[in-house]
Amino acid sequence: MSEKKIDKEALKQLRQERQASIKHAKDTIKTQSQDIKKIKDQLKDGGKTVPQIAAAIKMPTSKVLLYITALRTYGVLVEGAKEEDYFKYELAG
Amino acid sequence: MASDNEKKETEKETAEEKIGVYICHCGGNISDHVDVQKVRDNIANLPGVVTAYTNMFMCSDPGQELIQKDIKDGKINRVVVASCAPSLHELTFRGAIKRAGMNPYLYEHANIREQVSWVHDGEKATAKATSLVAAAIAKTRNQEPLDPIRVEARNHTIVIGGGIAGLRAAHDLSARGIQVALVEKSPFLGGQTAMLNELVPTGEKAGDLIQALSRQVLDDENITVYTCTEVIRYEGYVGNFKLTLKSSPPESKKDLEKMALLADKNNPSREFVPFAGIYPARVPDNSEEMVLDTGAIVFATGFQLYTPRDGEYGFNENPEVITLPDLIRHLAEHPSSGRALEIGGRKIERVALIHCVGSRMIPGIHEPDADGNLNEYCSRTCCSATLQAANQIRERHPDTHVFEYYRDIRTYGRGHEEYYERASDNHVMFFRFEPEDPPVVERSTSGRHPLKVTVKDTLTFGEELEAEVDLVVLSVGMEPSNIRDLVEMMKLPVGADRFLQEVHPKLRPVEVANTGILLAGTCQAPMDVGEACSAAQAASVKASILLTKGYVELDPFVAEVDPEKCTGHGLCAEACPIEGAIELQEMEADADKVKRAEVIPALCTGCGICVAVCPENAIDIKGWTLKEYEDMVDAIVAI
Amino acid sequence: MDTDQVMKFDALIVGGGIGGLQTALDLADQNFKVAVVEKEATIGGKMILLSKVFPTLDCASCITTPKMAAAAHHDNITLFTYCDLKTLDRDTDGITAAVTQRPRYVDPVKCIGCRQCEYACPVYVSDEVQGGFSLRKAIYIPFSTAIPQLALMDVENCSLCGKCARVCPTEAIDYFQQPKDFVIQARTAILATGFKLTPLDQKKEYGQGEIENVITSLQMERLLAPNGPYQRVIRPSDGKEPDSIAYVQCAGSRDKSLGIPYCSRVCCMYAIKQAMLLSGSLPLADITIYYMDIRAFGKGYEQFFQNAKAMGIEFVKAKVAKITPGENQAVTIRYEDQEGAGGVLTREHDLVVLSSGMVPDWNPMGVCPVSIEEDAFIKSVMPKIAPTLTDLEGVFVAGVAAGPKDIVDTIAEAGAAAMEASNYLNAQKRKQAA
Amino acid sequence: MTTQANNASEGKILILATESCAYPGANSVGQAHSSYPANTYILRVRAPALFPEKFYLDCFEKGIGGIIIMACGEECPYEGAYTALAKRIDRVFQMMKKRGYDLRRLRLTAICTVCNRAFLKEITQMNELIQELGAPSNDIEAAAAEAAS
Repeated sequence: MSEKKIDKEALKQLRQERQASIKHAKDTIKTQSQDIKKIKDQLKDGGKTVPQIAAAIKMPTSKVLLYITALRTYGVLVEGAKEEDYFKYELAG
Repeated sequence: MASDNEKKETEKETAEEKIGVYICHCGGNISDHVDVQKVRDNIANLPGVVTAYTNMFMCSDPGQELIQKDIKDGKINRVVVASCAPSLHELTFRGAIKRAGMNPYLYEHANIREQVSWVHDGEKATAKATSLVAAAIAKTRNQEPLDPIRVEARNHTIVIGGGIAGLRAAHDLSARGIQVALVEKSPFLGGQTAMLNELVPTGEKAGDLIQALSRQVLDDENITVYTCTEVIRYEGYVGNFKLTLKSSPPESKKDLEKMALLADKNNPSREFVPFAGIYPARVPDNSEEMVLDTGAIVFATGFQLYTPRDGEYGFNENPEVITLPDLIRHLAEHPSSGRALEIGGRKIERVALIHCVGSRMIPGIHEPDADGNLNEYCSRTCCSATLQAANQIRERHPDTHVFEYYRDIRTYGRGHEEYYERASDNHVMFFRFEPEDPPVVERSTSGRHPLKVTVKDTLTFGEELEAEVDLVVLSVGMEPSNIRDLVEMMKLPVGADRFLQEVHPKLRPVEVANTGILLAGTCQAPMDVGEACSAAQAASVKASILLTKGYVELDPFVAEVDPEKCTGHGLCAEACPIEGAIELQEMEADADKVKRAEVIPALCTGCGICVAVCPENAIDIKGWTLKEYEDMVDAIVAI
Repeated sequence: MDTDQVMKFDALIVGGGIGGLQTALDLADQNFKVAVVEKEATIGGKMILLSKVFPTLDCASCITTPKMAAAAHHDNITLFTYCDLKTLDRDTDGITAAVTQRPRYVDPVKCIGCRQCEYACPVYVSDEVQGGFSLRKAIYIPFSTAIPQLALMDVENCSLCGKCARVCPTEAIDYFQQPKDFVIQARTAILATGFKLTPLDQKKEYGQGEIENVITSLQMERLLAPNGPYQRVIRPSDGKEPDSIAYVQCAGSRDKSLGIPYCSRVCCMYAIKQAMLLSGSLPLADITIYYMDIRAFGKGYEQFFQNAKAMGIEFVKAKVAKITPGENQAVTIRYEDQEGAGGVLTREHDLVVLSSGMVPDWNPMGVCPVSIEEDAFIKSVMPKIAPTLTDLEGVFVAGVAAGPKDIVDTIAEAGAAAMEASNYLNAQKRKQAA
Repeated sequence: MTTQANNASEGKILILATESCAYPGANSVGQAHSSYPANTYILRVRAPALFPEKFYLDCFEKGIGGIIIMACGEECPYEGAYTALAKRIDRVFQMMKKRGYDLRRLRLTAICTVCNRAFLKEITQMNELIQELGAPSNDIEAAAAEAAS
C-alpha cells in the first residue's frame, strides 16, 4: 500500500518536472486523434486513395500517407485495390 | 565417447519416456488468445506425458526451476516447453535442463506465440496450440540423448603460398601459438607483391614490407618454411588433415629468371631482391617427398597477371607495347631524372596507358582465351596503379606526355582518389571509351612516333581522336594462379571467375565448404596488398577458432547409419554433396565381408539428402529423424 | 568507487553493427570474454535496416539476424545496448572505458517484448527506423528483429498517461529509471563505430533535404525492404507508384564543396542493386542512374553491373547540377551530359534517390586518444600489412570506422581486427606468465 | 483407413519451413500480428532435402490437405541441398500424378526471414485451394472416376 502511495507522490513530481514535454505530447495526441478520426471517417464507406482523402479533408497528401502508413503498421487499416497509380486504403476487419 | 556402463545407464534412464510439458501464458500474450488450461488438459493424457503445467512466465527463473525440480526429482526424462519462438528461448531451456543434469537434447520447443496466439484467436488458436504441443510430445518420445561431436584438432596449420597473404597468415597463426608450415612453390617468398615498387597510397616500398614480414616469419621457430615445394596429396578432415609435400629443383622459366637476379648479389639469402623476393634457402638438388599432419589449411595461392593475346592492342607485334608491370619495373630500376622518359635508349615523349586489359571483359565483345575463359571481373587494383605510374612519369619527366584510355576510373580506396586528382593537376589527358569501341593501336606512318592510338572518345561526345605515341602500356588484370591440381585434389569450389569460391561472401567469407580449409587473399578475388592482408588475418582468426581449443566441436546433428539395416546400396554416398562424408566401407558381419555405409561426422553437414535416398531407411540425422517428423505429422492429423 | 560497477573483460568492442559483431564472435569463439557497447537500443547497425545486399541479392536481415542472435546467445559475449561511451583510455593495466546506459524506462529483466505497451500508447512519433516514412509510438520496440527484444520509452514524446504501465503483463514499465554509469575494464579494444550518411543539408543544389520525393539511399532501402513502411515502393509525397526513378551518384562523395573528397565505395553498387530490385517490383518504371564513374570493383560486382545494364537500367554519365521541385510533385533534374550530344539537359522523375556517401559516426576527440586522418575516419598506422592497427597500442579498428567500405570488406576487416586483438591478448598473457 | 480420420484433417496444411529462412519468416509474420488461417502447421526443418518422396505421399494419405515447402532457395546454407530438393519434388509430382492427386497440393517456394507478404500469399492460396478440393482422397476418387468413364 505505502509503496503505491510513494509511487503516486513520485509520479506527481515527475509530471511536474516534465511539464513541458507532457503538454507537448498531450497536444500531439489531440491533433493526431482528430486527424486520424478524419481519415478513418473518410474510409467508412469504402477504400480511398491518399489524394482522394487529402482533397476531402484538406490535409497535405504526405501527411495523410504518413498517418495511413502508421495505421497500417498497427493493424487499423489495410491496403486495398489499386486505382490508376494509387492504392486505396480500407479499414481493417 | 561414453563407456558401455555409462551408455547402459543412459539407456535405462531414457528407456521409458516420462515427458513433462510446460505451457507458458507469456503474461497474456499467449493466454489471451489460447485457452492454455484447455491445451494442458487436452495433452495431459497423451502417452508418455507424466506432468503438464501452465505457468505465467516459463522463461523466468521460477519457470525454469519448475522444470529443473521435476528433473531432479526423477519425475521426467523428456521436456516439452510451449511458449514463444525457439530462437528466443530454446537455448534458455536447453541450458536449464543441462544444469539440472539432464541431456539438453531430450527437449522440444512448441512455438505457440509467434505462430499461434499472435496470428490466430479463440477456439482455432487453442486447437492449433494443442496440435503443436502434441506434435512436440510425439517428437520427444523417440529422442535420444546427443552430445556435440568432438574431433581432436592438431595445433598446426599449413599455409599454401608464400606471398604477402601467406606470410601474414603464417605470422599471425604462430603468434597465436599455432605451429605453421609455409609451403611455397617457387624458391622465393613475397609472391606478386615482390614485383611492385611503391605501394598506393602510402608510397611504402613493397620490398620493405615483404622484408619485415619475412624476417618475422623466418626468425620464428614455430614456422617452418618450405620453398620449391608443392602439395601433391591430400587426405583427412578438419583437425586431422594429412598432406604430402614434394620439394624439387625449380624448373619454370620465371623462377629461373628470378634466380638469375641473385647472381649479382653477394649474400642474397633473407635480403629482399627487387622483382624476385626473399630467397630464404638453397634450392634442393633432388626431388623429395614428406608427409605433414595438420589441423587446418590456409590457401594463399595468389594470382597471376593476365597475358595479352598476340595482337591485343598491338601486344607482341610491336616492341613499343608493354604491360604496366613492365613499366613499373622500368621506373623502379631507372630512377633517372631526365626531362623525358627513356626506355632502352629511346626517348618517350608521348605514352598511352590503356586500362582494363584482361579485366571487365564482356561476352560477345571480347575474345575468350584458348580455354574459353573471359575475365568478366574488375581487377580492382589497376586504376590506382596506372594513375600512380602516370603521376610518376609526369612528375619525374615533365617532357613526357601521358594519355590515359579508361572506361571508369575506380580509385575507390582510402587516399586513392587523390591520385586521380593529382593526375589531372599533372595534365594527364584522359580519354574514355566504351568496351565495344576500344582504342586501336597501329603503327604510325608519320615517322614522328612509332605508334598511333585511335579512340572514339565519349568525353568529347564520341569524337574519333588520334594520338601518336612512343609507348603503349597495357594495364593488365589479375587471374587466379594455376592451382588446378590442388582444386581437383581437395575438391575445392571454384566460381565462374575461376577464383576460389567462399561459402558465402558475408556469412562465411573466408571459408570453403570443406571445413578447415580457409581462403587468404587473391586466390579468392583481386585485392590490393592491404585487402589481401586483411583477408589473410580473417582466415587466420578462423583457423585459430578451430585449433586453439585442441578440439573442434561440431553440431551433433549429423547423419548416422544403422548398420543392422544398411544393405550397402551406396545410394547415400552417391547422393551426398560432400566428398567423403558418407562412404561404403568394408566390414565384418557374421563372419562375412560386407559393404556398409559409414559417416565421417566431421565432414557431414547434416543436410539429410542421404536420408531421403536410402531405400532401407537406414540413415537418419541425429536430432531430426524422419521418424520424429512422421510422428509429428501423425499427431497433427490426429488432433 | 562502487566495485559492483566495474566489469572486466578481455576485449571491449565499441559498436554493435555487423563489423563489431563479427569481431566479437571471432574473439568469443576463441574463448575470450567480450563486451560490446552499442549506442542504439538494438544491435545490428545499419545492415539490419537494408533490404537486400549486393551482389548475391540475399535478404540483409537473413544474413544479419543469425550473427545478431549468435552474439546475443554467446556465453562469452555481453551486450550493452543503449549505452554511450564517455571515455576510453589505456594505461599499463589496459583499457578503461566509462559507459553510461541511457534509461529505457523499461526493466530489461521483466520485459518480454510482447509490444502490448506499444499498441496501447496513444502518441505517434516519427519512426526513424522506417526512414521517417511511418510513425511509431512513444514506447516501442525498434523493429521486429531487434535484439534485445525490449521496449524503450521516448520520454520526450511521452504524456505519462500510464496506459503502458497498465497493460504491461510483467510490470516492466519504470517511469523513474535513471541513467546508469559503469566502468568496463578490458585488455584490448576494437573500434567498430561505423558510419552515417553524408549530410545533405548543406548541399543547396540538391534541395537541402527539403524537396518532397527526393530521398536518401537508406530511405530507399526501407522502401524496398519487405518489412518497410509501405511494404511496396510508392513515393512518400502522396503514395503514387512511381513511373520514373532516378539515382544521383556521388551525392556527398567526391565532392570538395562538402569537404568530402573521397569515394564512399558502396554507392555505385547499392544504386545498381536498388535499381535492379526496383525493376523487379516496378517492371514498367524507367530507372536512370546519373554517374561519374561506375565503381564495381569487388568480387562479382562488375558482372552485377553488366547484368543491370542488360536489364535496361539507364546509365547516364553526367554531373547533376541542380535538383528542384517539378510539376505534380515530380522532381526536376538539371544535369551536364558528358556523353551523347552533351550540353545541359533537364529531366523529370517521380522519385529521386540521392546516393549518399559515408561519414564517420563517431569522433574520438575528447573520448579516446586515438588519431583520425584528414577524412575524419580513424587513422590506420599500417594500412598495408596490418590495416586494423591504430596509433594507440592495444586498440584496433574495424570496418567503416577506418574508412568507407562495403559489408564484405567490413567483415573481412572485422576478422583481421579479431586476429590482431587475440594475438595482443595472447602476448600479454605470455608476458604476465613470464 | 477410416474416412472419419480423413475428414478431420482434410483442411490441414503442413508447412516445412527451413530453420534459417522460412521459420524465422513465419515468426516475423507473428511479430507483425498479421492473421492467417489457423489450419497451418509449421514444422521446423534444417533442410527439406531430408524427406523422401514417400513422406509427402504418406502425408496426403494421412489426410494432410496441402504441403508448402518453404525453403531458403538459392541461399540454402547446405551445399547441393536445394538442387537435390528441387529434383526430388519433381519426382514427387510424378508420383502424385500417378496416384491421382492434384499437383497443386504441393508447393515449393522460397521464403526469407522477413518475407511476410510472400508467406501470407502462399498460405492464402493453398488454403483456398484445399477448401475447393476437399480431402486428398477426393482427388483419387475423382481420378478413378475419370479413368473409368
